[in-house]
Parts: sequence; structure tokens; C-alpha cells
Amino acid sequence: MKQPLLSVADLYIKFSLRGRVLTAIRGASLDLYAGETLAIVGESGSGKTVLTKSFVGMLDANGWVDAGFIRFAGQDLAKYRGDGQWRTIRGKKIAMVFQDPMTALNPLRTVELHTPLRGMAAKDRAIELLSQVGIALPEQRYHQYPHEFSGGMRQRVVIAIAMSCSPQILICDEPTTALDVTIQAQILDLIRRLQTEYNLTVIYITHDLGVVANVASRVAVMYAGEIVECGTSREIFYNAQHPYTWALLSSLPQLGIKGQPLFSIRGTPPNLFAEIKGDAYAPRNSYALEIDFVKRPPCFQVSPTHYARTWLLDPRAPKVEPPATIKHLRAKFVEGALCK
Amino acid sequence: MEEQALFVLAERDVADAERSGYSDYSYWGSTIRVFMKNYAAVFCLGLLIVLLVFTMVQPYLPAQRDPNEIHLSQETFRQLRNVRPGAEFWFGTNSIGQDLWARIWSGTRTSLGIGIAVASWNVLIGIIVGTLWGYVRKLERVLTEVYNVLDNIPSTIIMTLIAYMLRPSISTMVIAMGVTGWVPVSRFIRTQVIIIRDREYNLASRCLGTSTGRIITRNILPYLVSVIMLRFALAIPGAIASEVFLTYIGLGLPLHIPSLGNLINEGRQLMMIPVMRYQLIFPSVVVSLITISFYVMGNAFSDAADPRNHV
Amino acid sequence: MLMRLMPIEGYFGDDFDRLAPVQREAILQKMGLLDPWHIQLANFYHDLARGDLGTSIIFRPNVPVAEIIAPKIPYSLKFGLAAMALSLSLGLLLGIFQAREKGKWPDALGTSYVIFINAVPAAVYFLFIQLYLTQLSGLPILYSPERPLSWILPAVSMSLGGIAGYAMWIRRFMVDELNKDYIKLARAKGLSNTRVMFSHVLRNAFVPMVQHLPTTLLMTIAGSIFIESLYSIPGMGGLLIDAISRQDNPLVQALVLIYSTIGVFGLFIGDILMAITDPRIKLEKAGGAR
Amino acid sequence: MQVSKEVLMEVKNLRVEFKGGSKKPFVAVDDISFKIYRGETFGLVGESGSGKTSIGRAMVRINEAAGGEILFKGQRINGLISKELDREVTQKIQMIFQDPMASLNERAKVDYIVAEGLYNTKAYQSEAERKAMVSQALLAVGLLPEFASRFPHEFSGGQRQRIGVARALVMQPEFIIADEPISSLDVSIRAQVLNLLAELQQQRNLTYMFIAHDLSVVRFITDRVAVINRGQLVELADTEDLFANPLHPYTRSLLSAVPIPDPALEQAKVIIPYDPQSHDYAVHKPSWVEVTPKHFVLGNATEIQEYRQRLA
Repeated sequence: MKQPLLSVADLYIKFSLRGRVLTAIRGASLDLYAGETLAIVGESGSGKTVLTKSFVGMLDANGWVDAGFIRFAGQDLAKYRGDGQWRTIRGKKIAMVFQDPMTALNPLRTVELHTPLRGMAAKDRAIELLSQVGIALPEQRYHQYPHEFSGGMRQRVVIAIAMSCSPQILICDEPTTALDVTIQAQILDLIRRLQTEYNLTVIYITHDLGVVANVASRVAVMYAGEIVECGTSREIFYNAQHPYTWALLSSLPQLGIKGQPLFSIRGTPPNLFAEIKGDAYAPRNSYALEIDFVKRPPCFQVSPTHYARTWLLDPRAPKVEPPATIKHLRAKFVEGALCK
Repeated sequence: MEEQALFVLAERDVADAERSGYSDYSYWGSTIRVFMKNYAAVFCLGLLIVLLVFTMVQPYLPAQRDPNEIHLSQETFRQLRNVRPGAEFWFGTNSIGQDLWARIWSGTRTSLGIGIAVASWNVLIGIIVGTLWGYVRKLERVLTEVYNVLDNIPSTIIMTLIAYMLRPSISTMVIAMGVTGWVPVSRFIRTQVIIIRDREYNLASRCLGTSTGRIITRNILPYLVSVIMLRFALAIPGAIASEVFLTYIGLGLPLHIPSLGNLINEGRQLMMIPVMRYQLIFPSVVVSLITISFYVMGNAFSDAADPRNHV
Repeated sequence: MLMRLMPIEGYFGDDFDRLAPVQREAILQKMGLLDPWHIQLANFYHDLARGDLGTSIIFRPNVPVAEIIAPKIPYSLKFGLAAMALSLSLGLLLGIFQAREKGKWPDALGTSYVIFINAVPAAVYFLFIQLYLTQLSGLPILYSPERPLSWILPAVSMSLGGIAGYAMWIRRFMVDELNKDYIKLARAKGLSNTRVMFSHVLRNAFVPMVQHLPTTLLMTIAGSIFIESLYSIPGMGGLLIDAISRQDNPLVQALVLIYSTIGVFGLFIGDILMAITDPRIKLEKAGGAR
Repeated sequence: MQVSKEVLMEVKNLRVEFKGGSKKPFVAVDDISFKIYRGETFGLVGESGSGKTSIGRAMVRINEAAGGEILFKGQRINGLISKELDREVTQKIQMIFQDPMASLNERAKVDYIVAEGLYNTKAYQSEAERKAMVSQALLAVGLLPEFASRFPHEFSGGQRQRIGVARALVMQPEFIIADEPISSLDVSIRAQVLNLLAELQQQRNLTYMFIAHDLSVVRFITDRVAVINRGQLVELADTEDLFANPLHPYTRSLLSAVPIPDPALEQAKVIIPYDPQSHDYAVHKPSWVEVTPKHFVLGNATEIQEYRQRLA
């Protein structure tokens, strides 16, 4: 087994809001391997952004890592305090790209001033970066203000900035959600190209499973602050084990049959202020077992690369029939395995 | 093993998840909770209530004097001028022998009255003009022009001018301050209205055929309650300060109507004599307590009413 | 600029008319105040264009108003500018410091100061400064042109309101900017806090700040009326109070006109500064011309 | 889905402009025409800024039409119209908005929100009847009648969107414009709303216009689709026909870029870029042509020739 580049174990992140404590991340464990693209999927509030922000020490002032560790380059990032320490990591080893390119650039600064480099050599490097992210006429663009760029162009500039210190890990937080599909495809292409060129490791946060299918080599599914299922892209799409992943996949109109109702999840995610007993997904889960309301499921290993947190994988659990869409996808998994 | 028994499909109604989905958040509840956590503001609120109640009931308390009565000495029949604070006159007397304690509370009543009247007027006109300005596009140009004219002249100057033209009286005061006082309020309200005017829920109301008047009263004004209250709370100390200013430059109320501005002005004339400074200090302290309380309370309230500060 | 000025003068021309009842019939006639208002207005503009502001009636009878006011201007200007400079520099420093230390005790202290100055009527704290600071510091209580020491207190008092104003706005805008996405990005690319503060936050906070320059200017004007009379500075503010107490209409009117012009001018400068500091505004105009 | 040939809604040469100060007005929508038949779900697809929302808003008369006509059951409803028609249109044409967080009045109770249209059209006899209508609408969208006394912030995104549907439903509409009704919802909740819309259509014989940027959703829910680019319709066809035989290069490009939640298919897909310059419209102006029955496309004579060949 390869040594992970970054390793998170049993991480708890809490926030204090007006005297109450919210547990945003509840015991997440995750390994990131060099050169891969890991997609983190989950709905809003599932903690995917919070988790990755903790890798660069950018949690909001009222949040803190309560337990667990984040191991990177022989250090435990969870123990980092103060900006001085973080600046050795942030931007230089791990860089981040945010969702909305329209607000991510200082409107009063030209592109030139956004790059953290200075001097003549720096200018050449910046122009080189701009052309690498696919900006035409970088010499001219270099002196323009953000409002003179379109959304897709801005996102390219943001990516160029993130790349400027040659980081090892690039975290992309929903970088294409605010963009049109055609532009989205271009940006995804760009990220993939940069990845092979620079041997980058990419963490990709999104709620769009189509995007996941495009970019990811491995997928982690998050629900209510924990990682409920994690595996290679093929394993998650074609051989999902957790009922939440089932629900996500089978509620997609792309996979649905026209004229028939889609599979849908009822209710809403749990309140993270309250203590969660058992499985967080249980109240909305039509496959819930009694034990889901009592005891938190452990991680069950499905394959060396695939695990899921659901009691359904316990040998004592009854066999359940997954939704039709999932069975359909599983057929492909078996097919794929036979081809090999 | 007992756990074994738990490995059966749960017979629970998934529809229950629907019921548990809503939160128990309530806007005003949260506002009050956040406000109550700000002890300084709660203290100011308490102080204001006490002051208000006291000024209201003070004339009916036993052994209170008429604020305009000139007290004469029992023996010499001369005016009891500048008597220092003591058991007889709690806050002393002024330069013609009137009881400062009675004058201060009477003055507080006058000044607060002026303040509340002016603040109500300014906020009322400000809301009306501001909402029309912000919401009715046809009026936008005209009102913007009017605003440019009114805003370009220092309001202190306009106020001075009006007070100068009219005979000194309480109504003059109120008019002078009311002529331009609503201008910044309306501008503020307009900005707020423009922020919420094109939110989707207003479009939805228009789709449903809701009239403009109803959109303003049901969709827009309820969102502005907190900022309106803030404006109101801040307009009162503003009006009191203006009253002090006008009195200072000689356009204040006649002396037989005590007001905090009057009293400070009277006190100022004697301030060079250290033993008589109490005549300046007492009214100044009362003014400052009132204005600071309103200010702190108003700001704390607007912070508390801001949903971003709620959980 | 002209478009903005015109209606104001119209307003004052109108006022001319409304001021009239205070005066006696004879004077009214002599001044031509019984003419229809549009003729008055025309006369007023006509005179104004020649730099004639009318003559004083009571204060110094029959002396042109311009002559009375002219010698006062340098004093007011001197103190006005000194106060502006003080309030701008100290106010910005205080505000920036508060924003940096947001939530800690220096911030709370600064906020208390801002609340105090905004809430308490200016007259009250001006009086107390004159009363007690002169004793404590031994600075002169009245202004005298020969003693520069006596200039300190008036200038400082006049700037107090401005300091509070600038500190409050710059703090608020800096805190607003700090919450924006591009600050996240700037930090994510590894910039230090100090650099983020100065190269991004401060400059961007300045843009909305510029809009509030004129308001603060107006505050300084109002303050100057007090201060000049308190410290017996022979400036326009003191003159205004004198003119009011003696009911000298043309003089009051002329002073009011001057103060309003300053106000308008302040707003105009605000607009220009706004265009200079914000590239987006510049572009829009240039784009229209292209 | 049964689709009669009755035209419910017709848009003829619609033009929508926005005035920005003294400058030339910005043309959001130019010369657009289409028909919507009773009982069908008509999709309108385009990228951001294409003008799709402007069309929808012109149809509910929030945006004024700068030119052209909008006909409801053959009657013109834009411009000045009679009071009775205005009331009828207000009641029969409803809209569902994109953002459930922004489209409900936070300061009003659900009861008022749902009943707002009823108040305006006075469509009830007594207070009790109004209450009953509100409860019914809430039940129809799968919410409990007791929710009427609550405020919107007590609900989740999916529940709020259903309140928005109830608000439209209570008016007994015939035609509903759904402007990206699921794009700001969480993935897990989208299915709820899509199912609900489909179910209501069957029960009440509703006609929908479904505005979206997400082609996969459009494919799932619509019967016919129109593709709009920069304020102009470029292609209109039955949904399956359009997905099987996209003709216009813009449509082809859009279809090729749609993400598919299946790694094998997604990683194998080839994106066709679209270059607006590829059309040579200097000499031959494009026109709106029915290439095969019910399949319209924008193009000049040469292009249409080419499209026909491709289909053959």
C-alpha cells in the first residue's frame, strides 16, 4: 500500500455560535494519495468545505479542531496555531480555489498585483502561468482589473494564482458551480491538464455527481460531518453500499426513467447542534435498521480501497434490495469486472 | 447476543422526518435573546425607563417645587441666588433663585418631548419618502433631485435659518429640526428598500397580482422594522443635541420654558466660577446619560436584529 | 456641478422672500423686497454674480457684507483645515487600529469613544474641554493670534467629531472587506495578515469611506460655529452667532450661502475622489466615450 | 402524457429590453416565437444571460415586452388589457421561483404567503373557506396543514420550495412557469420537487414551462424543448428528437458538455466547442425553419440544407 500524502484520522471540528457548540465534522478519516483526484461529495452543510479548510488553517475564528489529527509531511497540522506556522503550508504546499470567481478577486487590483510574486522574473512567471491556464494575450491581460474578465476567465486567473507557488495539493471548492456547463467543461479540462503537468494532487469538492464522474479517481461521500462511504470512482458509482449514496445516485434525473417518479429522500439533514445518536442518516433512511437508532455504525471494509459506514454491511444484517437504479449500475460493475 | 435483535429493518414512519425538519428559530425571539446578552444595552434600557418614568411622575411627588418659581429668603426677602446643592435645594438654585432640581426634570421633560416629537416626525416622513423613492420608479428622479438640493446644504445651517426666521418656541424648535431631519432617514430607508425591492419574494407577490401599496406594507416595511427603530433611537439624542446647539447660538426656547439646552446655556455663563459649576454639570450629566443610553441601546438593538448575528 | 448649485441658490433666493416679514416695511421697500419674487431672484443672482452680497443693516450699518466677512475667512480656514487634517489622520489611525484589534479591548475602547462623541451633544463636551483641559494642561482658555499654544485646544476640540466619524467608518468598512471572498483567497495564497490588511483591506475600505468625507466636513463646519465663539476666535462662526443675535439679515444670509457652498464643494470633491479610487467607475465613463 | 393540440400559450416575435441609464437599451430577448400546448411540459434551456428568465418574466408580466405579443388562449395579455382579463391571467398563470430562500416573504406566516393570491383575486367567500383552500394546497404538496401558522425560516429548502408550489397551486392555475425550480436545492431534495411537479401535472392537467440550464433535468421532465442562446431561439423540437438529433451547433455543443454521473460515459465524452463566428450570416440572414415536422432550427439556407442532409 502506498504511503498517503495527507492523512486525516478521527477528526472532530467544532464551532461555537452564540454560546452553543456545533459539531461540523464528526470523526472523519480520510487518506489522500499523491497524484490522485479525490472528490468529496455531499449536500450543503455536510461539512465538506469545513473539512478541507482545516487543511490550510482557514477555519473561521469561532471554529477549532477538537480532536484527531491531520498528518502532512511528517507534521500534525491539527496542532498548528497562529498564522506564522500556517503560512509555511498555505499557498505554498496546499492551495485553494473557491467557488465564486466573481468575488474571489480584489476588484481594485490588477491581475499583476494578485500574484504573490514581485520583480521582473516574477512577471515572466506570472505571464507564463496565465498562458498556461489558457488566457489569451497574457501580457495585456496582466495589467487588467478583474471586472474586465468574464466568469470563466476569472476562475482561470484564480487557478493561476493558486498555482503560482507550485503547491503539492490543490483544493478546488466547487470551482464550477457558478459557471455555465460549457465553461465548466473547460475548467475541468484545465484542472486535469495542470494535474498531469505538475503531478498535482487534487481534492475536488462538489455536490454534482456528473462532475465527480468526470474528474475523480476516488470519491468520498459526506453526510452530516462524517464520511459515510469512500472508494474508487468505479466502486462508488457502480457498487455503492451506503443507503445515502444509493439515494444520491437514484434521485438523479439523469439516471431516472422518464415518466416514472424518482427515488427521493424525505426530511432534512440533522441538526448539528444536537448530539447525534446512532447513524445520522437513520431518520431519513428507508433501509434503516433498529440498530441504526442506537449505535453508530463502524467502517466496514468492502474492498482494500472501499469502505462504508452502514450496519447493512454487518454479517448479521438482513439482505436488502437496493433501488432499481443501483441494481442497474451494479450490473455495469459486474460487467466491468468480467471484462478485466 | 442482544445486539442481534436490533438487526431488523426499522418499522418507523419515514414521513416523521418531515415533521422534525423545521427549526424552532424565531426572528424576534432571537433578537431579544441577543439583545439581552448585551448587558450595557440592557442597563441603558433600564436607566432610560427609570428616567422616563421619573420625569413623568416627578411633578406629582410630594415636596416638589415649581420650576419657574423664584424662591425668596424667609428673612431678607431677597432672591435665594446660586444656593449650592443641599438638603433644601437638592441641586441648588440658579442665578435668580429658581430650584435647579425642579428645572432639570421639567427641562428633561421638554427636551425629551421635543426629541420624541422630532424623531417621530423625521422617521415618519423619512419612511414615507424613502419607500416611495426607493420603490416607485417614476418618482425616483424627482426625489433624487430634491435630495441633492437638500443634502448639499449643511443641515445645521438650514435649521439655524428656520429657527432664526420664526419666533422662539417649542413648535419652532420642532419645525426647524423637522425641515431637514427626515432627509438622511429617507435616504437610508431608500437604500434599504432598493436592497430588498428586487428580491424574488417581491416578484412573486407581483406575479400574484399584489398591489404596490400592499407590497410596501406587507413585504418591505416589516423587513425595515429594526432599522426604523434604530433610526428612531438615534434621532432622539440627535434632536436633543440640536436643541442644545440652537439654544447655544441664541435661538433657543424662552427662559420660562426650561429645557436641557437652556439649563446648559445658563450654566455655561457661570462656569468660570468653580463653586457654581454645579449649574453646568448637573444638566450636562443628565443630557449625556439620556443621549448615550439611547445611542447604546439603539446600536445594540440593531445588532441584535441583524439575522447574521443569530444562530 | 452647476446643475447641483443652481437649485440651492434658488432655494436661498426664495428664502429671501420668506425672510421678509421679519423686517420693517420701509426697509423692505428700499431693498426691493416687495417686488415679485422672480425679480428679487433675478436681482439676487445679478448681485451675486458681481460678487455683491449686499450690505449689513445692523451689525455695522451700511458696510458691505463682503467687507465684514473677508477678514474673518483666514481664521476660519486655518482652524477648519487644521481640524480636518487632525481628524483625518487620527481618525484613520484609530479606525485601522480598531479593525486590526477587532473584538479586543482597544477596539472596545475606540468604540466607546465613538459612541461618546456621537451621543453627547457637542456643546457639552466642548464646554467641558474648555473648562477642565485648560486647567489641567495650562493651555490658554481664549484664542490669541500671538500665542500659538492657544490654537491647540480649539483645533483639537473641532477635530473630535471628525475623528470619531472617520474611525467609525473606516473600521466598519474594513471589517466588511475582511469578510469578503477575495480576502479568503489572499490568505489562502499565503499572504501575511499585515499584508492582507494593508494591500487589500485598507485600500478597498477607502472607496466607500470617501463618500463619507463630505459628511464629516459638514460636522466640522457645525463644530466650528461653536468653537469659534467659545474661544473668541474672530472667524465666520462667531460672526454668524453675532449676526443672528442682532438679526442682521443680509449678513446671516451671506454667511449661510458661504457655508452651503463649502458643503457643496465638499460633496463635489467626494465625487472626484471616488472616481479616482475606484477603477470600476473610471472604466464605466471611459467605456461610454469609446 | 396526453397532449392535445390546443394552443394554451403563444409567444409571437417577443422582444424584451432593459434600459440602463442613458445608454442604449440592452436587448435581452429578440424576436422569439413559440407555442405551448395544453397539458405538455415545455422546456426552455439556455446558459446564464441567455434571456430565458426574461421570457418567463415577460409571460407573467413582471417584465414589460418591448415588442411582440403574448397570447393566452388566443387573447393578447401584454400591454394594456381589460381588468377582467388581467384578473383571469393573474389567476391562471403562475410562477415557481428559483431560490426558495429568497422567494418567500420571511416576515409573513405560511398562511399569508400561500393565500396572498387569494386575497388579491378575492377568490373565496368566507375566512373559513380561505383557510380550507390553504390547507388543501399544503396537503397537495405534501406538507401538513398545521404548518400554516409557521414562518418560512422554520423550514428546509425543499419544504420551502413546496410552499412556493402551494402558493401557485392555490390559485387553480392552468399554466405554471417554473424558473429553475430545483437548481438551488440540494441534490437529495431535487427529486422530491420533480416528483411533486410531475404528480400535480397528472392530477390537474397542468401545463408547464420549465426554464433550466441543466439539460439532464430537462430531458427527464419535458416533452418539448427550446434552446435559447443570446436572446434568440436556436432550436426547438420534441425532447427525444432533440437529444437524438441535435442540429444547431450550439445545441450540439451544449449537449456534449452535460456532465453524466457515470465515470465510464463521462470520461469518454467528447466536448464539441461552439464558435458563434462559424455562422456566415453576412449575406444570407438566418430564419426559423421547420426542418422536419415539429423540429425547428435557426439557420440560413445553406445551413438548413446541411441539417436536412444530416437527418436523411
